[in-house]
Amino acid sequence: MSLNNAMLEKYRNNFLQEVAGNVEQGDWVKMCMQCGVCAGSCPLGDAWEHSPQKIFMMIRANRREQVLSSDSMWMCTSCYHCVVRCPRGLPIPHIMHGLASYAKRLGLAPKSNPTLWFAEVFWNNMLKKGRVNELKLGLSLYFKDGFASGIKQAMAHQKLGINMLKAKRMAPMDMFAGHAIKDIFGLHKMIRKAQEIEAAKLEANSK
Amino acid sequence: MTEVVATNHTILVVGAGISGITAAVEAAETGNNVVLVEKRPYLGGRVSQLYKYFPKLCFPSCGLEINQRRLSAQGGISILTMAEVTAVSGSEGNYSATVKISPRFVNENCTACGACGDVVEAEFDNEHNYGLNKRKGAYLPYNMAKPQRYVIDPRIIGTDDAEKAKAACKYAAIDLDMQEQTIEFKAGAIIWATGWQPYDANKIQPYGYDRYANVITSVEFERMMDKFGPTGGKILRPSDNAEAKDIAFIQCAGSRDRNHLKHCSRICCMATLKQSTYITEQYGVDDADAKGTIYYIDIRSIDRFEDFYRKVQNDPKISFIRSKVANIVQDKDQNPILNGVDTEGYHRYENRHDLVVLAIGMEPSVNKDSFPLEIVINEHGFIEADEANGGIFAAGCASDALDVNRAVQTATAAALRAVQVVNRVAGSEG
Amino acid sequence: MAKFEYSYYPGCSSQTGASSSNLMRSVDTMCEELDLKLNPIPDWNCCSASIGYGSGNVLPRLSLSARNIALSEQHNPNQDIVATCAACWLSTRETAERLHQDENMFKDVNTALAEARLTLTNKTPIRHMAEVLIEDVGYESLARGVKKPLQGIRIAGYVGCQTNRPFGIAGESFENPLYLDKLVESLGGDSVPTYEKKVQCCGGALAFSEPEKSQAMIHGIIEAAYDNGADMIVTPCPLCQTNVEIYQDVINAKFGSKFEMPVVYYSQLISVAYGRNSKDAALDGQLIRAKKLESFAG
Amino acid sequence: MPDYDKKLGAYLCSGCGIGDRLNVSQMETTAKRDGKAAIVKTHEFLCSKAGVEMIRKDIDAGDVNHVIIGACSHRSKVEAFRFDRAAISRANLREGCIWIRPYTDEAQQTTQEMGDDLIRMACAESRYINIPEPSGEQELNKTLLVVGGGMTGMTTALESAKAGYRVELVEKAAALGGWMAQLHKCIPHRMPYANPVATNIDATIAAVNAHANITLHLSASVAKTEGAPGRFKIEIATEYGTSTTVEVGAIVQASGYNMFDPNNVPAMNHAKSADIVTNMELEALAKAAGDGPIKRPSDGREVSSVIFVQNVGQASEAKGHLPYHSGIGDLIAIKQALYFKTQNRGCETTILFNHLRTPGAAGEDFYCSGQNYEVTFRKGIASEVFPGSSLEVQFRDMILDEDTSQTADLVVLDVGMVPNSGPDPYALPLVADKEKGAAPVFEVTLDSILNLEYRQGTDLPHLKHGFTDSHFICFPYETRRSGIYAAGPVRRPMDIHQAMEDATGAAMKAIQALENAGKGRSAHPRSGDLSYPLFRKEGCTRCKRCTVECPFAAIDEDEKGYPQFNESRCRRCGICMGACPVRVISFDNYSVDSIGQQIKNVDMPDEFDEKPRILVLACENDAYPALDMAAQNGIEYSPFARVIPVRCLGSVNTVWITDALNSGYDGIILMGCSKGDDYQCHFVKGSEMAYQRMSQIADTLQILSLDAERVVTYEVAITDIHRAPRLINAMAETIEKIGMSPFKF
Repeated sequence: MSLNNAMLEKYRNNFLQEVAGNVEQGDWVKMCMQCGVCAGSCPLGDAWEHSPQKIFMMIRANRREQVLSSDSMWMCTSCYHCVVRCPRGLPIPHIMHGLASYAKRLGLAPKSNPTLWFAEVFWNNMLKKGRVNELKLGLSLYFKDGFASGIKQAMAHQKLGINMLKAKRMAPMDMFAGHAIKDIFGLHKMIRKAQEIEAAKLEANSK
Repeated sequence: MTEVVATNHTILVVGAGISGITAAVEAAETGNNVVLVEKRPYLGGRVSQLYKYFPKLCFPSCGLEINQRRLSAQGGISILTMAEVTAVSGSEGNYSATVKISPRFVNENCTACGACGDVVEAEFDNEHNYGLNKRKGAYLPYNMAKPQRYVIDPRIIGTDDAEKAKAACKYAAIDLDMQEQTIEFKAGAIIWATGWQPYDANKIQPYGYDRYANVITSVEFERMMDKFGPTGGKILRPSDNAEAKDIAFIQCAGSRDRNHLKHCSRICCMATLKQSTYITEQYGVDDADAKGTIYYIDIRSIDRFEDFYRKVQNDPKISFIRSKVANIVQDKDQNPILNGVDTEGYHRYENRHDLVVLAIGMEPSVNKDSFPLEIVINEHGFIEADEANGGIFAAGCASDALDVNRAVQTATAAALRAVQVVNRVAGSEG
Repeated sequence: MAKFEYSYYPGCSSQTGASSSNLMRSVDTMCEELDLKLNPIPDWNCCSASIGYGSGNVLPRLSLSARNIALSEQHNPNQDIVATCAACWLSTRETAERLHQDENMFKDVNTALAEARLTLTNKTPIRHMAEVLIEDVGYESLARGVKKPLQGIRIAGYVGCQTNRPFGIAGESFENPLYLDKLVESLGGDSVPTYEKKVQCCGGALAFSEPEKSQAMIHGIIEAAYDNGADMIVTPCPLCQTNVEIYQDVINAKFGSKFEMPVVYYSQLISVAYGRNSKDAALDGQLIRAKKLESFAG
Repeated sequence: MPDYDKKLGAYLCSGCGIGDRLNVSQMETTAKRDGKAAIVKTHEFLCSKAGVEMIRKDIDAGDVNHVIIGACSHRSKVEAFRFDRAAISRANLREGCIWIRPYTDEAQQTTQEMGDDLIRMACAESRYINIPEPSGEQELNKTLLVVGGGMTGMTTALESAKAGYRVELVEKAAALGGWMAQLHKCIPHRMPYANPVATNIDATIAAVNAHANITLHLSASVAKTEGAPGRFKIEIATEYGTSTTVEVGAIVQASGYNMFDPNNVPAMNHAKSADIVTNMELEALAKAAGDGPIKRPSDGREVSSVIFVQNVGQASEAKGHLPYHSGIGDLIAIKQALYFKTQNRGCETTILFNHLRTPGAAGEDFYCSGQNYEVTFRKGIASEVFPGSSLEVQFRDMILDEDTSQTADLVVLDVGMVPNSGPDPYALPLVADKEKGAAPVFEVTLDSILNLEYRQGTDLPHLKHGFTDSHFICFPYETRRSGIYAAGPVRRPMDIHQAMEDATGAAMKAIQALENAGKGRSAHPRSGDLSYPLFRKEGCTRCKRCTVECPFAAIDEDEKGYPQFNESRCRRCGICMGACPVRVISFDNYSVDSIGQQIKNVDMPDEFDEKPRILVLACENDAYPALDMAAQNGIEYSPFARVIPVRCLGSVNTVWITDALNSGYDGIILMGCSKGDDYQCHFVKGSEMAYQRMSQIADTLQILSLDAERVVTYEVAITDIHRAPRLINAMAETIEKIGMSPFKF
């Protein structure tokens, strides 16, 4: 049975408890008093569909599908305006991130969300050598919608690229080498272990 | 040299705001001996700085006049102003209090004729008006000040101003050599009625009280309405003294907020509803530009106050937005612009107003860390009723965030608790 | 023996050839001048910044930062970790604090670290370079060392997000921090304390995935700097610096503006004010030349 | 009426500029010649120790027993000029004269005339008042009657007993405890405000039973209440027909409240399902469950989901609903939600609130505690509850902005408190011919609680919505029935904690009332006044105006219909005196003459002098202080005004007006407090009465063929510091327009 179904079964119609039990910092959701200060503080407020405060209300109202499939959480840019203003001290960005990655794990996250996609590219890029390879990161982003549009993108940003190269803030050699950490083996083992532990926890929770 | 006649039948009342005064008169009118200690040079506390009371929209000075008369009519009350209790020792039925009295530099001879005020030049922030204007270095705190005696600001002592004031007084009322003095006396029971202070608005950074001239606090707004206040009873923008007509009220400014006061201050909802009526009072019903917007989380209009809430809801000039304002910025003309979201259906707003009034939170004036005696004070800073407090009883906002009515209630109750103690003492002495 | 010594976490973007290599270069110069010794954490790894959540989830993400702290504890014992990148500082400090609050998480992290033959005691303070300047060096002594006061340069302090929230620098306001202005003044420059966009988000993490939204915010940030008559913007954050500087052409094209607003690091200002040349101050790393600053650097 | 020969001593102060501005020796002569003062002395600083000593010597020597102080306002230097064993009159030469006049040569003469008149008036007053003495009617009775054995009543009893007073406690039911005894637990009122706490009701009941000072009357009610503070006679009748009579000094009414009937809101379908319960009904379920799971009434199944519908029929103008809000329903809902949560964390509890009313430190913490237990708070307005095995609540979610519904095993309705007060004596206007308490306008029990044998009905007057009257800001315990105080939810909706606080306060007031009744001292606001209404029966026409118009129902009628004054019920406002058409009512220190003679003793210039005289009768509580403060701020008004402070505008007898007009005053201004719903009159009805009476003055004016503008009445607040002088000046202008009064001789 899929993790999603397992969770559905376990928590029946109590999404609040599901969030509290499985989402990063999700236990805080219950403490929201719907003042809306987070919604008003978010720099991307008019870009997204549901404000954090509204998402918290939806969670309590058991709008599971609606919440997890929303792209709103993916809009969080981690500016932390909401955190420092929240009268109840909710760690809102972490809850947003938590909801996003939980949705991704359950396979409910919006498929074509650019941030979700970028997050993946970034993570893989970073993990490969233990440090980010900005050049590859940038290029892979250009080519995200296929080769043709990639070239277009690249041309559009050509001037920018050249400027960066001139300013020694971009290194062509990174295409082949790039910075790397020595104990990449250990790093990968560590990450794998961490992922195992987390997966096991989630699995256990779903029982 | 101030002297106080007190025994362990005496009831000491600390703080002479509405709660302290009430506790004092109720105890005294029942035949008890009372010492009333007030930090300010005059009685009345916060209510003396209010323009109107909700929900009757009547004037605090009206009740204060009666209460001050009741105080004078009683032989049994000794009043100490500019005085602070610095130490308390002993136990229920047998306390000994140490009181520090700061020099007023003006003695009982003062007839409040005002001659000294006329000649003094130095000016200082007017505390009674929360510093919105200046007062002289020799001054009568306000019209109804009791005792009706001038005060010499210690900052002019040693200057020509002080000498001028002394010279101007025909009644040898000014004594520039007056010293701070400390007296000690007995008391059987103590009523702690030190009241509250407005939460420091500078700490509410998103609202920019420290940066934007046209963001003021609710207590300052009260002073503006007073014909003898800093603006002569006009609602003016501090930035340009222009009439403020489009006024925003921000609720829970410093209350219900872990970053500030965790507790709900209870009075702010009603206080704001009351203040919203000032707009019509000032500009009349026909002035289309005059309007108020109330930004709130919950309107806590308890019991009969609901009638008043309804009255304001029916006022076409007043609108309500369910929202904790996220932050304030100001435009080039120093108009505050409020950003936030109306949570009823999620509507973003970016509203410009002439003036913003912060419904400022109520912080207990109980010195949690250096209370003169071991006593139960909760995490919010309020004194809790507890056996362990012995013969010390809280009244008014030292016990909870309260409106005037409930403050008077607790003060009257505290008076009886104190009377119980001194009666027990009397009884045991046979 | 240097005046102060720290365990240094430079972060990916500060490496040679990376988008904020100019930050690292100017920081090195600055530290030379201020006699601060930075001992890089050997074999440090990426913190995964504020986008790591998307694929990294909680434990792997925290492990990344935990590894850096553990390495620091092992190789630079008893030294505060100092970061120059807002995101690096934030993730590392957040990790430290989360692991203080959550014992199970702390255990799990150590289990993961064991795979890399590391253990974390988590006793190390995680600090930002700006804190070092304000708390350890101090404005006064900073001012004392100035050889070329930046007279006549009007510099808007753009603090951005993550250097400022949720932890803040030296207990200053989240809404209206003034430390960059004090810094500018200690260097003899003209500050713009009323610069109202100083804490506006630049879209940081979304610069790549949601460029329009991010660029709209950047537009406002630069416009406000012009409105306040600023000659240049100073920032402590590499992501802010890059975002606000490099897209100005794109933004001009989109908004029809004529922006050419230099965006520099505090470390560059200090290097110049302390008499170092453009190269040492990494001014050659600007896409938009900070001419006024160069004129001081000679 | 004490008989002694009056020895008037007039003491003038030349300080504060009085000496510079006024010819004091001339005023001395005035005091001697016109004022008939035996002793006249001037001091350059009368309020100084020396000055006061000078006066006290004469009093102690027996040379003076009536003192006239010609100095500052009645409100200034009160402590300095307080002499026992002497009648005090004051001529307000400072605030009332020199401070409101310009210091110019032109103004000198009129200012002097003002000063001389003030001396004449003060002396006249002094000649016509007496030193008040207690009537000897009073008794000290240190027993209280407490009506109601709920938490409020028991607290009143215990706190009074603790202070050393005896209590007769009357409870309608067979046992003590009231609603409190039906509660499972209480809202916490001590830190931490996290969980419901035990009621400890048994301990309280035990304490009441155990206390030697408390006498219990269970299954009993008050059949009759006669008398007055200090000497109430109470007939207590039991269900079993027995009855006892007790004598008490004061009364506290703690008759509590009833629950609102949810069937007044049909959409809630309370009657249609056993599983739709009121918050009070849930207490019974919780009590029955002990600390085990709460069961559904319908099928005894454990409740696994519950919805609390808040504000049922509250704060609503719809017919049969409560226009006010009980204020504590949300705290109760949180408490009750925790009944479920603490017992079964998985139980789904939803509270549909509108404005979450959880004020104060306790309230907000308790709200957080509820959230912490995962109680779901939804800002939602319920429109209907559908009965069924699974109940459905239809509501509008205000945050998600949608109409939606939710199902639950149990629905709890937040119904409000309805005060259990007696019939309002003033539900219908009182008329002179006798009529008992009429049907109240608000649906409360019609049974009388106190059965007062008072002329003005059987019970405490209401203020609004059936709650007993109270000046509910500065003086919450004011009830318009001296020595009888309301406490607890009968006064206003409140929770247990506040009710206990209120009970203790009411006990204080009751104790104070009986102590002062024992000494013949008046209660607030004229605290300590020893005077009382004196009445000349021969002259009385039995018109009953006094018995009807007394705001405090202090006056009854004997079988012949003559007024019966009850000194200790009286507040000394003088409204009866103002009401009396034949002027047979007076006080030792305040009478038709003591004011009338002041009016007459003003020196009246003849018509061609172009010096009008304006009589200002100003309420001593508000208007007079306003004029004082105007003076303090150098605001001037007409030198032709002669201001006399009155205890209350309601004490103004129309004869003063007609006399004044006859003796040639050109204009008369009456200044009282604001009236109506938000009245500010300290005697509640005084200013309203004055307005009524003055409306009739118009006829008198016609008879005398005088213009109506010559007599005006204003509502003046204590803050009308600029306005009050303007009103006086306006009258001066009016007179200039319409000319001087023809009635000058």
